[in-house]
Amino acid sequence: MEKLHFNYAATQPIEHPIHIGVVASGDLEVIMKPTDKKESELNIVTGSDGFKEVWQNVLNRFFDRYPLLADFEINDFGATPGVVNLRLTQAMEALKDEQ
Amino acid sequence: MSNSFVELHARQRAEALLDAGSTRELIGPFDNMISPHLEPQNIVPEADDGIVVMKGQLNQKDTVIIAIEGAFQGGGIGEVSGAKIVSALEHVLADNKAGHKEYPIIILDTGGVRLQEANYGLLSISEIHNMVIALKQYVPVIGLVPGRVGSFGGMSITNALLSYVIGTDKARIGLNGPEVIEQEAGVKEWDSSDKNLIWNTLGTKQRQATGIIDEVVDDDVNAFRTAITAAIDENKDSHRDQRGDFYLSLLDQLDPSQPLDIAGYDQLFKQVVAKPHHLAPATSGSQPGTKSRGRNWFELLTGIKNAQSDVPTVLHAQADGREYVAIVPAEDNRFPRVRHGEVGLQEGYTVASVINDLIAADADKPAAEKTPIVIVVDVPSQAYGYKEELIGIHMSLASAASAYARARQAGHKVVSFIPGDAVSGGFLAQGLQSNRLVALDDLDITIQAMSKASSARITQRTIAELEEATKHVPAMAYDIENYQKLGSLYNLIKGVKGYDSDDQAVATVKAALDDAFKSLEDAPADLSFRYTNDIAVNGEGGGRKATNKVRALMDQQW
Amino acid sequence: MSEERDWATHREAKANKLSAMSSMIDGKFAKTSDAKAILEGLIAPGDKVVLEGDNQKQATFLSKTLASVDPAKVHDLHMIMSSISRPEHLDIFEDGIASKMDFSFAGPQSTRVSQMIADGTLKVGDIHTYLELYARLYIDLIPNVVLVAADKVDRDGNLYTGYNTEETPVIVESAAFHDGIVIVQANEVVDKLPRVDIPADWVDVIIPADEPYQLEPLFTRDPQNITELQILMAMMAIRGIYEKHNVQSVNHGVGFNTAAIELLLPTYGEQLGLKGKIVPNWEVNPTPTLIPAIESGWVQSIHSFGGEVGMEKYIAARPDVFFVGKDGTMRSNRAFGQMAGQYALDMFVGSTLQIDQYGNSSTVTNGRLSGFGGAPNMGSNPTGRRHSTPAWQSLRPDNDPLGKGQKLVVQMVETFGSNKRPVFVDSLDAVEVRKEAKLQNVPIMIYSEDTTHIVTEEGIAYLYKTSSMAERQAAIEAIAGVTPVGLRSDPAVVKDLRARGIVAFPEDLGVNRNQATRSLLAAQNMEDLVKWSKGLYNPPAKFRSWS
Amino acid sequence: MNSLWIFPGQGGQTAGMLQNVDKALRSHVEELLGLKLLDTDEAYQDSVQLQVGIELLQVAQVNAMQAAGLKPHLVAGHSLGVFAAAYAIGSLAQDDLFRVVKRRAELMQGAYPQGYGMGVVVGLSRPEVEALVAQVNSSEHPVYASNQNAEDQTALSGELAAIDQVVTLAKASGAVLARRLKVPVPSHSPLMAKVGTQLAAAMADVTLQKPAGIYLTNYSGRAVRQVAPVREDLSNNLAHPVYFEAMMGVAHDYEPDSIVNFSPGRPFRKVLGQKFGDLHQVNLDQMSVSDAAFLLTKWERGTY
Repeated sequence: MEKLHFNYAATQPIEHPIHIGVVASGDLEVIMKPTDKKESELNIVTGSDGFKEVWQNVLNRFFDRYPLLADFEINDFGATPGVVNLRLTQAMEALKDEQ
Repeated sequence: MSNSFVELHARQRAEALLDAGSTRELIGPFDNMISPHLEPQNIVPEADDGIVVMKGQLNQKDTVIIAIEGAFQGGGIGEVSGAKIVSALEHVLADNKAGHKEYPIIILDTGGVRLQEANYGLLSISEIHNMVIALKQYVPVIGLVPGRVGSFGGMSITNALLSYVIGTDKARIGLNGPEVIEQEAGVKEWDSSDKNLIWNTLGTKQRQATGIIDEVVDDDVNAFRTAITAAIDENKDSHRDQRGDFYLSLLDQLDPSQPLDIAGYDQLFKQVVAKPHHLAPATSGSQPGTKSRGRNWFELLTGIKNAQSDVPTVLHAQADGREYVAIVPAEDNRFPRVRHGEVGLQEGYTVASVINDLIAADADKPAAEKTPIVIVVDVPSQAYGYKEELIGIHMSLASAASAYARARQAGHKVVSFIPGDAVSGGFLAQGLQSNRLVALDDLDITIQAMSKASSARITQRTIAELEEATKHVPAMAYDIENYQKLGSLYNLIKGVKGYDSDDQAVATVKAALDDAFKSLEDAPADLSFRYTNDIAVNGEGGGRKATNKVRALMDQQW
Repeated sequence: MSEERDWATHREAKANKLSAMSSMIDGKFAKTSDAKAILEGLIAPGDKVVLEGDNQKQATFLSKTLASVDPAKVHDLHMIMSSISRPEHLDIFEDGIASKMDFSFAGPQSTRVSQMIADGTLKVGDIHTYLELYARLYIDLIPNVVLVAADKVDRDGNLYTGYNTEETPVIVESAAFHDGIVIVQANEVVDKLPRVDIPADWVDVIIPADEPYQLEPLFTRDPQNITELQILMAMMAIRGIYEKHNVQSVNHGVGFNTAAIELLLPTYGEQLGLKGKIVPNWEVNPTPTLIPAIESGWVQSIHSFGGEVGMEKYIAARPDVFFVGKDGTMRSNRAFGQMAGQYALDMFVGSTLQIDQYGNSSTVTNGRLSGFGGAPNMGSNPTGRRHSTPAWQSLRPDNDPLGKGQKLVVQMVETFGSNKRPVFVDSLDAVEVRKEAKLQNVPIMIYSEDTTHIVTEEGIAYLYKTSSMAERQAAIEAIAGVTPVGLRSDPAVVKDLRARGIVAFPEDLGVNRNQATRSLLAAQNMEDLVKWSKGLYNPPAKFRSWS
Repeated sequence: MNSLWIFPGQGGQTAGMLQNVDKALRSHVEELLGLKLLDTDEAYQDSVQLQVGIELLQVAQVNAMQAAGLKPHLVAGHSLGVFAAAYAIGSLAQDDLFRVVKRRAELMQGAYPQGYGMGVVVGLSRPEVEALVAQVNSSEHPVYASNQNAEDQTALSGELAAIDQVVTLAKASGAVLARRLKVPVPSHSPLMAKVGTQLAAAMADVTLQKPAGIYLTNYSGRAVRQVAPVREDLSNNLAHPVYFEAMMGVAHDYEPDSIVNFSPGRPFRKVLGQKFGDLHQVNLDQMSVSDAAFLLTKWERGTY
């Protein structure tokens, strides 16, 4: 297990909290909560050690495309980058649908 | 097919069952109520700790759904998840007592105790059992076992206690997983790689045919809604925890030395005629019985030398106005899997018959005059065997747990005295339904949810690694001193060991029991002592702090 | 003119060989126990030998017998096999019985093939596409002996290959009409065949096999194992390709991605109102995951390369859809299937293990020379084709008066494979493998120029719309996730590509990611497929649903 | 039965592991070698005690399996395990095995006094590790990429300081894990060439039989059926990487229907899962030969 922390400059504040996913094998849960901060802050607990760079790459790409401003909590049980991206974008879409 | 219920996760399952727009989740993922025990053991937690509690309406009836997430840690029950279930059920009970009809539905998708929080899990599950039994007096408590995990371990006992259970053919129900039986009893007893055998034995089709589950429906959301509605409307209750006479009669006809296959069992099941079973109190014999700490203390406390009984593994007798019950080893016992003191098919049902007889005898007495019960706990485990699972050993354990809980709820004071081992399902049946636990401070006592060998295999560690990992973690420790740090014990008796028999030791224990019973005067008849005492609330070594946090938040959000 | 040339040397040689073995052959029939002696007598050193190792059906008895012959008598054979599937297919090289191999597919033996080529134990003629291999049986790889498998034979020697006919006809014909020797292993000798698939006249020797030929359920995918990512990709493909291009005829490669598409047609496809509008005609093996689409009326016709274990009864009960003989069993034909794939289909959808930065793809990875199945034929654009369909026409360039349409060739991949290694790479492992194995060509499965679309969990790259290699690379980078290739992607360029419809993300296609759940599948497990088939589908034991 | 038998090398030994070994066999070996086997943690610090002990355990298990009527189609040893593998497939005789193993252990003891050993890198491909090794390796500070135990798991062998340098580089290059191993000898690298030569000489008069099945070689990751490559593997494997990942890849092509993992320990759980999925396996470290035979026989009958 490893804990990771990231910050991203982001421009689109969210208004409601959102939760997606389950901490099942190869899956993860993503929680986004509204924030007053200027940057998105991510706290990640991952079951797979040694993938900090991969996380950074996945998040770079996500925030390039969807600069959501929120507090992120992520609990990951060995998801592939594709699944991580799926859950992040599902959360993004669910927020959009609520609006 | 396309409206699958099984494919859904816990939260979606709750939402799918409840009427659209009626739902409200309690202690949800934004409440930050995660398990404090997982991260220190390098396990990734989940924000809802794998339990979804959701209020809402099902066909316009007020309903509370408690859904276990089978995909998170195998649906294992730990401290937070257990406390969420227990506190929700308590509120449902309170609401119903107050005249507000509210229907609890538990979605079981669980392997039982979460091994990383084993000691908390076992306590929580006994508390769930207590609540289910209490609630059934007011409303049917409906269980769903959709699969994939099914319902195993201590939660299979919950399964047996529920009023009415609905499943799909993607679920299995059993006390011990085949892997554990293979580990404990050898591959010839049960080959855990044999999926055909596993599904044919534990799958819901077989379970329905032999009364372990009530209804099997298609994997479809609407099929579940329809079946639940019918169960509620018709107030269905299969009284699965009170079939002792049937099963004891069945066991009378079984030759445990011969192999039993599914067809053979089905045939036996069909031809059994239930006859009443009552166990006479133990009497003094000429030959000593198989030595054990449980027998030692049963004999010391009742004054019966070489106690013997018609069921060699179950001793009970009254002394000093108290009822003493012990499960003991018997080296030549008819059932080979309980020769070392394990709780097997016969033991659970027999203990239940003893307690049920006592409840009936004292039914008309006021609570203060009902016979107090001392459970002498020395159970190395439940019985591990193929026949045990085929017949449904979890039902037997449920009968015992139910009997003790109903006795306590009826006003009998129940104290468990622990001079020996207190492990797993054996402990759930014989000990954990008491409202006081009193133990000897003896490091030879093993107290846990699973044997070391099985735990090592399931968590893919060596026994040495397991011991190292659990030594300093009360949530997982195997010794009584660490167990005390959880706050679950009323008293840890110093200076007396399991095989002591001197007068001073006996006097010390008797005094401790007297003290425990005295403390029960005017005390609640529930299990709340375990999480309200000082160690539980304030203890540095763990206690039940998270339990209390969950309870407070549930009170607030309910 | 001097002496009259003998124009029938092949025929005479064949007759001599057969008559030398006449004591062991009664009519066309030989005894099982004489099989080794028959092969030693009829196969000469250096012969070109076709051993029937199809995709699914294996002439197991004959291949084991061949591996047992005396290398002093039979050696240096030039083997021609569409599929190297069994250990003994390679043992014959270690023992010197054979030395050279022309083949198409070596999936189940790919590690050993790779090693044996590197060690020089096995010399490769070519790694072919199926059609090239079959075609060359008639040009410059005309076999001396063919070893094939039949289901049943009658007393006259007619063959019933039935459901699993596959490539038996194309192999037998190449030998039968050029004085090669046709040796058949038969599961069963019967008085009356259900039907004749190969006439007795083409057959020389029949040997009853000691056990039925091996048959693998290669095209069965348990819906239980389909993931949400695969469902999302399938949703994108249906919206962004099937619907957009009005695709009428299709071949699906084998895999979970295409299984997901098949299982979404009756649910998601129905929601989109596409039923009756797309994909009525299929060239595909009778894959069980198509059952729900067939049952709900999506499919008009299916022609198949081969059979699939467990589908026999279902197919027999659906003759409107499948190609079924009067006897009630399906007839498959791999050669015709490949031909249809080249010239008749609108679209091929497949998957791969690696795609390079330019869009070339290969299933050959380090240490594993797997060759190819049907993909290179199905997944290439026959430029001579001129029959047009709306889908074919929709790929026609706007700016070229002589321009013509193109077959849709779609690759569906997750950006990372099951081994957690990136699928998108700068350079294919196949390039290295070519050097190690000293191959003429880099073993590419589908060339970039033929690939019209790539679908990943991130989106679709419409490669056919790109106007330069740089743009093609940028389009690939945009959907290549966090692979080395994807990391080069420039957000500004992605924006432009999306605006121009060269790259589409789910939201650009109207695909809702939150709808991508397993509940959307028409069947979640094998049991569901059996229910859909009304009990006619009988899954092999290893696919029994355990939940 | 088409079974793959796998024999691990050092690493999983535990004190007391010889308790259930056939007593007659044990005393025969002790007499043959003039060596008292102690079977304690302290004794297993000694190469000879350790290597002979492990091979005795494996041979005893092979004998018991064969007595139960079971035999392998494929055998794979890892490092020291090659000897029991060659024995199980009928190539190497029992007494020869113990004599050679003792000699091997003695030669290894004298080979490198201090400052040499092994490491491991997880999460990089072999070519990536080899590129890092090339940056560090020199004649004064030798280090080599050695055993390939899984696709993304490469061992290092050489001078400890050089191994540490590669470990540092590997971490910087995105390795999931890179560290030194508790192995006091730079096994499976050219640094052991001399031991290989000496052992080959010691083996010159040992007769080997043609394997009765498929033998998977450490040094080349090949499936072989002849004596010469078996001899090469037994005498020289210390000087070559163990290409275990390739061995399992080739084994897979033979479509085994079961795997038997011999003791001690169970080091290959992960790679076997990757290569063989849920293929039936038995683990003699966790179950008796009688239980294993029960399962293998049941699987062969197909009654499951």
